[in-house]
Amino acid sequence: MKKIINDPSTVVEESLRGMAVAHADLLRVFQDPAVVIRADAPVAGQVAVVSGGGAGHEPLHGGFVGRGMLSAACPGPVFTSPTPDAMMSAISKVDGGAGVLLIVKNYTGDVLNFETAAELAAAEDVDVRTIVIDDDVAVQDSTFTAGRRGVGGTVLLEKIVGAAAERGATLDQCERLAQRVVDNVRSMGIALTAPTVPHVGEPSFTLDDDEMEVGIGIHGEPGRERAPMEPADQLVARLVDAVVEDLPFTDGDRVLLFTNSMGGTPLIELYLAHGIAERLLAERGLTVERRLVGPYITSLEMQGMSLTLLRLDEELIELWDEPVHTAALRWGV
Amino acid sequence: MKKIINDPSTVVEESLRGMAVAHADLLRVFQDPAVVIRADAPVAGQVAVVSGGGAGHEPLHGGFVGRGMLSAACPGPVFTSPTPDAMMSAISKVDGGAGVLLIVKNYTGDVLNFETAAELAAAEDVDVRTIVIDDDVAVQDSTFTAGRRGVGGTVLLEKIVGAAAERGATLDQCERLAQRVVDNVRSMGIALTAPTVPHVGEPSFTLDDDEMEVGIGIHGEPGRERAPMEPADQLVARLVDAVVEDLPFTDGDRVLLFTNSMGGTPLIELYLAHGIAERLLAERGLTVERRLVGPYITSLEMQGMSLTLLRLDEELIELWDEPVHTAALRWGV
Amino acid sequence: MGCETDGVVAALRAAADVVVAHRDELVELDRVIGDGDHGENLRRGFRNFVAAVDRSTPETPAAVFKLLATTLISTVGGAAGPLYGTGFLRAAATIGDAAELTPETTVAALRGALQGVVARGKAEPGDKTMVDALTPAVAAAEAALEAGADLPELLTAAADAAEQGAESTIPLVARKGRASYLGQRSVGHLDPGARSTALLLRAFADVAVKGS
Amino acid sequence: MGCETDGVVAALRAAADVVVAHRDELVELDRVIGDGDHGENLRRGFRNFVAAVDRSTPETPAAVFKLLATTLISTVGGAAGPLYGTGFLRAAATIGDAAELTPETTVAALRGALQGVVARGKAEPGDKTMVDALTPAVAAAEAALEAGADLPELLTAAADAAEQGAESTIPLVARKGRASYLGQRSVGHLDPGARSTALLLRAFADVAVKGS
Ligand SMILES: Nc1ncnc2c1ncn2[C@@H]1O[C@H](COP(=O)(O)OP(=O)(O)O)[C@@H](O)[C@H]1O
Ligand SMILES: Nc1ncnc2c1ncn2[C@@H]1O[C@H](COP(=O)(O)OP(=O)(O)O)[C@@H](O)[C@H]1O
Ligand SMILES: [Mg+2]
Ligand SMILES: [Mg+2]
Ligand SMILES: [Mg+2]
Ligand SMILES: [Mg+2]
Repeated sequence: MKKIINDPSTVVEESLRGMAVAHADLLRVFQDPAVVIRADAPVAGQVAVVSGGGAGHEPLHGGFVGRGMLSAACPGPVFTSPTPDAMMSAISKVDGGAGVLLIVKNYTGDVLNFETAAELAAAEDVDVRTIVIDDDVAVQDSTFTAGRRGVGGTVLLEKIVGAAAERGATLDQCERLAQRVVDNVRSMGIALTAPTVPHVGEPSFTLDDDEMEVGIGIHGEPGRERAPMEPADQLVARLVDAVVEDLPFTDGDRVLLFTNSMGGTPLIELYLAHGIAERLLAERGLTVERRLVGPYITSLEMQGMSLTLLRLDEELIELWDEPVHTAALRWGV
Repeated sequence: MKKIINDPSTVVEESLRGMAVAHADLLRVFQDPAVVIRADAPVAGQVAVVSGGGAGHEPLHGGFVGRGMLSAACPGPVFTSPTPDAMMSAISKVDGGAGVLLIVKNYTGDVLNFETAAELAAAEDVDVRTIVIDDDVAVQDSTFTAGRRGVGGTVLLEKIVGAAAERGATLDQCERLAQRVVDNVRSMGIALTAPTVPHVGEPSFTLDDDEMEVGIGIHGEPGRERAPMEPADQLVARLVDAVVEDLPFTDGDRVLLFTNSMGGTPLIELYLAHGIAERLLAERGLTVERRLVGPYITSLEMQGMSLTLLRLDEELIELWDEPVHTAALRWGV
Repeated sequence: MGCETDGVVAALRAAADVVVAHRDELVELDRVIGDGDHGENLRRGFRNFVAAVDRSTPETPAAVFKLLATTLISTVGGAAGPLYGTGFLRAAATIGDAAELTPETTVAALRGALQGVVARGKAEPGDKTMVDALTPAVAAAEAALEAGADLPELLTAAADAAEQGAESTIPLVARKGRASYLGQRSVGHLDPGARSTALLLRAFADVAVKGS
Repeated sequence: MGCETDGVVAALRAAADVVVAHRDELVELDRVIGDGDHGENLRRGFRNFVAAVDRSTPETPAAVFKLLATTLISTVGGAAGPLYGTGFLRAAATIGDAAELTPETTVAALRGALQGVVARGKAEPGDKTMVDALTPAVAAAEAALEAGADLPELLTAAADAAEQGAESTIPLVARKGRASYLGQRSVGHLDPGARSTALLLRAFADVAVKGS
């Protein structure tokens, strides 16, 4: 394993230290438990939006902490859900009296730990709501299983709900809005290489030079299937088809297209893939109203990409366009 | 070679197509010759800042085209300088009558092609000036050699000169300012892996799992030396020492620290390295006034990083803080 | 003769040693069908527990399990943290303030642990989780109690059953936890959580046997 | 007997075939001490030239070289584009509107090409560049002319010298171009530009020999 680190056991702590000095204007970082909060938290009278999960998906979530997006993020160890006390500490630091919305990616660990945190917070009379995002179409959904993973849709969810909270929406409104985003967003990803988790020291899986993993998550889990590597046109079509047909998105829908790099895939390839996706969506009669292209929810240095589609309406477009001021996402005043 | 592409010979063209749809609000893309210009170009009475070079360093340069930074960028084939006619076409599209400043990274190919373009433009009575950036301390400088490479400093140069041009500085002022930036910026990089150029199909060099290349450029050239992989503390200290002692930066200097990923190194490692660099600079009595952390000048999917230091003064800080509105760099209104 | 507070602490310290010793094995199992952190997570939790018992001195067996539970919940994270945490919390609850663990209270504690894990994780036998190790362990312990076994015999029966239960997860398709994302590809691999459950029960049994 | 416009076109078409055939070799040489694009760049340029001569019909040998020069300048990029472009441009200038290339005009053209490359690139012999192939080639051509050689003999002498010159770059430390960034590590490798120069001259010579 070759990484720019000192010791696998201190990676997250040291990385957060660097993030703190790099973005002192935007956020404050606490260690043990690790919590990242927006510099001006708590914002009195404003709903606090809190998320978290294992580290290794940077810029998610810490890079989205700031005005118009997340109030706080709790990074766990690499690929490991943080613990309830970290979440509690985040909640108590950003609670502005208007309630707290927890954005939880649907993984057993994240769900169980946030569940406990929510119970603890409720016991302290904080009005807490939890929204679970599960947008990964690669996983068959079923009430008998852990269900679908939360992936790319999380970024869009955090941006849109954060904008609503910034605008003064109530906790009920934020919760309903969040559910609407969850109901209208779908994603799927592929991997060309596997990430190496620092404390594991070897790749999470191995792929030949002519193979790819299809339907991967963001934790180095192998995908649903292994397929021969294919040209970008086919590869992107595979993702577009799976995502579009799942919701389904239909002729005339207005959508936000999010073309995401899993970390190791460079922009030159990502823009190429994005162009193909735009063409394919146009052919299906979908109107791409907004787009996001870049490495926003990653799996360490894994090479690969994911496509996320969100069905838009006027309100969602407005909220997407609202100013956001974070380390990784920034526009508007 | 595993990449999300269709055909090595159409990578740049297809990637630019995706970039065009992704950022139609910011820029316009022309093909054959490939040119990226800001959406509102030409801006009458404003100095046009034009750069370019081989593709494969994204977001450099196209991602920096927009208000407050570049007026135009000419991407050549991957790692190959574009040709004079592409540069001419860029110049004629963005020339607003106040002259054109060409920002050229110091590589023989880039220098010779921009030289020819400048001659052609001058022949058409365009007031053209050329600034060559050569900030890579890994290369010994000498008038008998090709000299030093232009690397990370290019990003800072483009931002600062672009801000001045946006503010209405004259061509003379922009040229002098650019020279001041070049005189005060230094960089050095290391690589943990080699990039694979699409039309080559195999890695530019091979490294064992315990080796790194020290003093690399951004074209997959091997570095000055190969060294055993080392912990982040040593690795970053190696870069800090080389950069600081070259200018030299001295106790009391105010600096901008730019911690750059070569493409494949994820943010979690980059922030970790950035934190170490900040600590080491503080120990040397330097004050880090501004910082930039992320993959801004890359070498395809190469894993590695570079550090760039720019000595600041009030004017440079002011220009750095000026609004910038591009695909890759965005702040202010 | 039962097991008093010191014995429980000794058993959990031994369990901690086992977890540390098997860290890499659990990481490797989880790397294949999960995300490779199970061994790392449990080691972190049990090390914190050992540090905690070194500082405080719990009065009762229940207090020891409660300390373990809260430590796991607050330092392990992932799925295993809340699951094991809830399990040990329920175990503690069943024991109440009894001064020692008898075969009866031990069976009750094991049953409580299983109920806690199921209540939190909603997994059923056959879902390829730690439940597949814990369920047969509880049944075996109950049978041993029927048969009049003493604590070492009872825990040994539970550990044996847990090991078989863990092995039984190999052919299963995971329906819960991270491995469920693999669908059919999860077949043929031992579930890391089932393995860690078997390791813990074996550690308890060994201490009991040595102690007797 | 000299070489008229058709002969020059034939020679450059042959050179284009050689460049295409050696594309991978040149890429590989450049991958090791450069950035792996030299073969790709030259192939792009010469293919564009072939397309250009197919469309237009240059009247004179100079016009053919001028077309090649402008095509290379506008489609090759990198260092080799402007360097070869300038070289062929100067060669054209020395030829003027002569209807055919004689041994004399050929030597003048080669000398002009060398001067053009040096004027643009500022490289000296020993810097490990194409100049190390072109310089001895010019000298050999001049000597052959002295000795009363005809065009095929003259070009063959130039090609032989260029090949030796290219080989001579192997032990050199690069002082110009991308390879110079490697310092000592550039030693032991053939310079791609010197190699392509030798390939081009050999192609010209072969056509002349066949033609005679
Ligand atoms: N719903 C569940 N019920 C019971 N056990 C579960 C459940 N989900 C996961 N597990 C257990 O947790 C183990 C994984 O733990 P760990 O790797 O620490 O957490 P994570 O999956 O969050 O990385 C699995 O091997 C499985 O035995
Ligand atoms: N200053 C120079 N003078 C003469 N030839 C040069 C000079 N710099 C580079 N070259 C030649 O150009 C060749 C590299 O060409 P190419 O790979 O196409 O361009 P680039 O180096 O821009 O990728 C080198 O092998 C060398 O022979
Ligand atoms: Mg985990
Ligand atoms: Mg090149
Ligand atoms: Mg795990
Ligand atoms: Mg080259």
